[in-house]
Amino acid sequence: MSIATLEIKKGLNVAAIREDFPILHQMVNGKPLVYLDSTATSQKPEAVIQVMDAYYRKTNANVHRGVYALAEEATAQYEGARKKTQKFINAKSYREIIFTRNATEGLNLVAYAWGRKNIRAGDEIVTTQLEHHSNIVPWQLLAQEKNATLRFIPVDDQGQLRADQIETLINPKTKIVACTMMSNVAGTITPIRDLIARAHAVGAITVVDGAQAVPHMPVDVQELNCDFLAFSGHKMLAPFIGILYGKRELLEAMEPFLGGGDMIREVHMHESKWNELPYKFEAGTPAIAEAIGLGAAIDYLNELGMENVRAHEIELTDYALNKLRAVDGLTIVGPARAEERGGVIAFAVPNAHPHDVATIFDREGICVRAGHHCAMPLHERFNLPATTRASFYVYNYPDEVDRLVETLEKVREIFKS
Amino acid sequence: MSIATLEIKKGLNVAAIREDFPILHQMVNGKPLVYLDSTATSQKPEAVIQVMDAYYRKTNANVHRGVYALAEEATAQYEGARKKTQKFINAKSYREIIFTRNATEGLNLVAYAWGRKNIRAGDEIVTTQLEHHSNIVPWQLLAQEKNATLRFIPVDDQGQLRADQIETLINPKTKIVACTMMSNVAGTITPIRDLIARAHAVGAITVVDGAQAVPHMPVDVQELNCDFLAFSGHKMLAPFIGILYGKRELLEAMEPFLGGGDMIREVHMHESKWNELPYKFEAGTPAIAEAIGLGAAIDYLNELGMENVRAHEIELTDYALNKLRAVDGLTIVGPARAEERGGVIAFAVPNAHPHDVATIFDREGICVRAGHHCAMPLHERFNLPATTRASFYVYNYPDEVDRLVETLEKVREIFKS
Amino acid sequence: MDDLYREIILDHYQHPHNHGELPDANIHAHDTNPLCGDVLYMDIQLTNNIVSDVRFRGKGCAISQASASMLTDEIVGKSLDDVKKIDKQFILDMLGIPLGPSRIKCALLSLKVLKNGAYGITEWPDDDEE
Amino acid sequence: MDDLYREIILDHYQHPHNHGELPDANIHAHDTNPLCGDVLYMDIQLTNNIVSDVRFRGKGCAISQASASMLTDEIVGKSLDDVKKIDKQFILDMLGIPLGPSRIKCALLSLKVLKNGAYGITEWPDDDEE
Ligand SMILES: Cc1ncc(COP(=O)(O)O)c(C=O)c1O
Ligand SMILES: Cc1ncc(COP(=O)(O)O)c(C=O)c1O
Repeated sequence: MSIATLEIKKGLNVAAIREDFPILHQMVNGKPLVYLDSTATSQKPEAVIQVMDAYYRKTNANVHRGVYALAEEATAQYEGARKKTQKFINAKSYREIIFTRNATEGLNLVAYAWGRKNIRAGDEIVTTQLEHHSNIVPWQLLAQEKNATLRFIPVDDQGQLRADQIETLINPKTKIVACTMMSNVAGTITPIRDLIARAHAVGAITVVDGAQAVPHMPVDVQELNCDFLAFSGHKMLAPFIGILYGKRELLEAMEPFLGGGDMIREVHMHESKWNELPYKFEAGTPAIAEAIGLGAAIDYLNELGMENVRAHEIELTDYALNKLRAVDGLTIVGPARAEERGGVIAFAVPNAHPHDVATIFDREGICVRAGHHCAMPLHERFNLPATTRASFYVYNYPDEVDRLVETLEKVREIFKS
Repeated sequence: MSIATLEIKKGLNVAAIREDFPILHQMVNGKPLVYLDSTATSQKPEAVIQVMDAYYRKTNANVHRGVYALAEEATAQYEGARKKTQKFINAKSYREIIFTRNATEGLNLVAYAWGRKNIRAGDEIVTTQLEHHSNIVPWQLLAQEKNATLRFIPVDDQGQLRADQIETLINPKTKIVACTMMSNVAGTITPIRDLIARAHAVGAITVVDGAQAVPHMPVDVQELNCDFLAFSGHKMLAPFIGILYGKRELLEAMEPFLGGGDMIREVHMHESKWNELPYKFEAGTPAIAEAIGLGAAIDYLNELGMENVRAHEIELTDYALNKLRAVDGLTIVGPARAEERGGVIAFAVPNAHPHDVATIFDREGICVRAGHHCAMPLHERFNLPATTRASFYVYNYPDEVDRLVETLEKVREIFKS
Repeated sequence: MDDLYREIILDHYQHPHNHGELPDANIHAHDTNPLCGDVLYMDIQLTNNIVSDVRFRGKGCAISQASASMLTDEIVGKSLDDVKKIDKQFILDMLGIPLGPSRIKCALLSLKVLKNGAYGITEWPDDDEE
Repeated sequence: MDDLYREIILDHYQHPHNHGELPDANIHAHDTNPLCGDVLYMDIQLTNNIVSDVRFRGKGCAISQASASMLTDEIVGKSLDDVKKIDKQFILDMLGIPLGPSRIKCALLSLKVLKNGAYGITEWPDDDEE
């Protein structure tokens, strides 16, 4: 059943969607696969797999520099994907969409190309205790190099940013505010608009980590008014590619990050001139097939409707939170209400290490992740060395939550928790 | 016919190889496709296309951090590809193989993570007039930032490096020697061993651009004794991924380049500890499917035998050079003998602009590239604003050279050259 | 002969009109095509806001050079306001040949340079929706 | 019950042997498992080159903790040379359960720490071919 034949009114027709994801229909350790790790990486629908396959079979050529038919077609598809991405997040111009390797590279690009030029000793950079390491380490490296100070907005017991700290922490010394829109552990949807407003009021730029938000809810960069937004294709039904949105004025004023082919207009032995945006920031041969796959993934998500994706995840998360709260002794990280969080639930089982928990889940064919999920400071905040994490996407449904909860009972039995 | 069924003795069974490349069997502008642009990017065999397709349909999961079956399998395949790459270039350890976005990123990684730390005002960096922009611009940016001097080894009329200049240019002030093993325009195979020996004699490190050499001839990093070697998967039958080899001692001593997930061991709010090699330099989710595709491409090339690949290209280049030399008035860039060059021939047609030449080729279904091929300084050296370039790989054969030459005659007729 | 290179295009390419320079002209503009490194310079003499003379020079392909030759023919005698109104379609109609996306860029290089000159800017604001 | 978590493993996990510290021991070693952030400390008292006492502590999963508990039992009374001979296969046999690649790392954390201590290094040289 193809997605196009469905009439989706509210929420999603998950049964039909599942038909589009070949990987889901397999047995693992003798049990039907239950994939609850989309926060780490999502699965890909037929439409995405096929568009890449077709690219390699019919179109493959290097972009931008060829005048022959294959190269023209590859370029048209590659640039078409950029326009789709632009529209998906409502950027003003396709020139504001830079393809990177992943969200991490996007954040580092800002830290290098904007940060290295604009940060001086004594300046402050603000991030939060909620962040993924990708939105901490680039700023640590920058702060260290420039003798700047890195500050963290703390998190309350519910996994929400402490609103009362924002005004003090984001102050006239602040030059960069880097914050996630949605935590990949606590699920927290942050008050990103307040942070952006405050940052702009003190003259700081804002770098939003959209790695979890963009795949799971409508995101409009013009409405947000953020300066940069980084996210990853592989978490939104697409292949391994990253996207960095940046406001055009800022990107224009920045020096390049990586040097090489395609990002230049002229190279002479002792000086070079940079290419126009976005190419100035895309050095070397880009991930062409992957960009085209991203375009197909965006088409797919648009067909579902991001409002519906969000509604579906709220529903499923609400169902899961209620079931999990009934499990004795479980610690659940993050906000209480599904509306305040994404479709990700990290939890700790008494006496059982997350690694062991995940292994027992694996025996049941259930994919959950165990560890610090690249968010050690957040785990330190909650005094948890690690957690087990289940996360949902468009292809998950309540029966899978039931299997999660049943298996949790088995874990508790083994570990007498 | 599958490649495995062939008995290849010397040279290649091109007819059989062509069966493995689906893209080649199509008509373009009513003519059978002739793909002569592998220097820009190569085509992919079934084995590579299928392994990626299978990955998305059966295995896709994020690597390194999952204990469930899919993640274990994805990690095994991803790390398996690293080992294949290690063996392919005969690196001592898999820890010396870093997956990057492309060759360009690999070169920039060295310029940032080694260069920014070790280069001081007055130091000299040596590159050559032959280079692709990717091996010029990163050093320009570095030299500019550190007030170092960038020097170029000049090229003689044959497109070979001026051996008499090496000793003066690489001197005790030199800290980095960055040179290609094979030019993507002149085809020149450089005296890279001499350069490396001289560089080490004066205490400089060597950064070899292997983007053209690694796909087309046997390369052994231990025999070369280079410190770094960067190359690109997409030019060697593989998808969009890059590879940076670095000597372990150097990589160990370097600070990280990009910060984020996977490259850390511990992140705390105010300090972090880096992961071991090669992960220290692989921040964020890597290109998993692409690495696996690279592994399949290496298997394919190994099956052909890199010696045979090289022999085939010498033969075809020799055939083409002879035919092209017979075309009146044509300027052919680069060394005269096929043994001294890779399978790439850039030429200029009197009175006809390369862009127009390539368009006329396109009308005949022939893919050639026109422009400066990201090597403006080399074109300036030869006083050519641009050239038309034809390049060969394992799937090309003499009939295609004949079609190239016939079409050249047509070009000359139109432009009265 | 290939219809892309019909006689008139080749003729303008091999014998360009208005080729050369006007060092004392009121307007000097230039731009490059990053795809191939082609460069085009245009000197425009305005007299009472009318293009009284124009010259171009540079390096480029038959399409870009013929387009410049034909375009400079077109603008002599036109007012600056009329010059500003010249658009992409005008150029494509003027050339009258089928062009793929990358060759369209060649065809439009002369228009970019003309606009740069007419508006007194160094880069022609692109249409994000193109 | 899942056979991975057979009684003896759970027993060592829930009631570890040789747990604690020996602040005055001759050897102090530790290492972490970057996959999960687990950390293990081991204090080893050598008397005449024989392990006379050992304690471990840290945070980790059942596999890594049981492995440390069982391994410390094994080494008491062994000479340093014999300790150096302990290998991966010894640990896997000792645990006697099937393990996937990532859980093998958990099982081997205690061995890594022991080797670090025995060889007086901070990181156990890995086998590039593993
Ligand atoms: C010699 C040489 N170096 C570097 C590169 C850059 O490779 P990539 O675009 O894959 O980064 C190329 C590709 O054109 C090349 O030919
Ligand atoms: C919130 C958040 N930020 C950043 C990242 C990094 O994404 P990538 O690994 O694709 O660079 C992740 C992925 O785990 C994430 O969840």
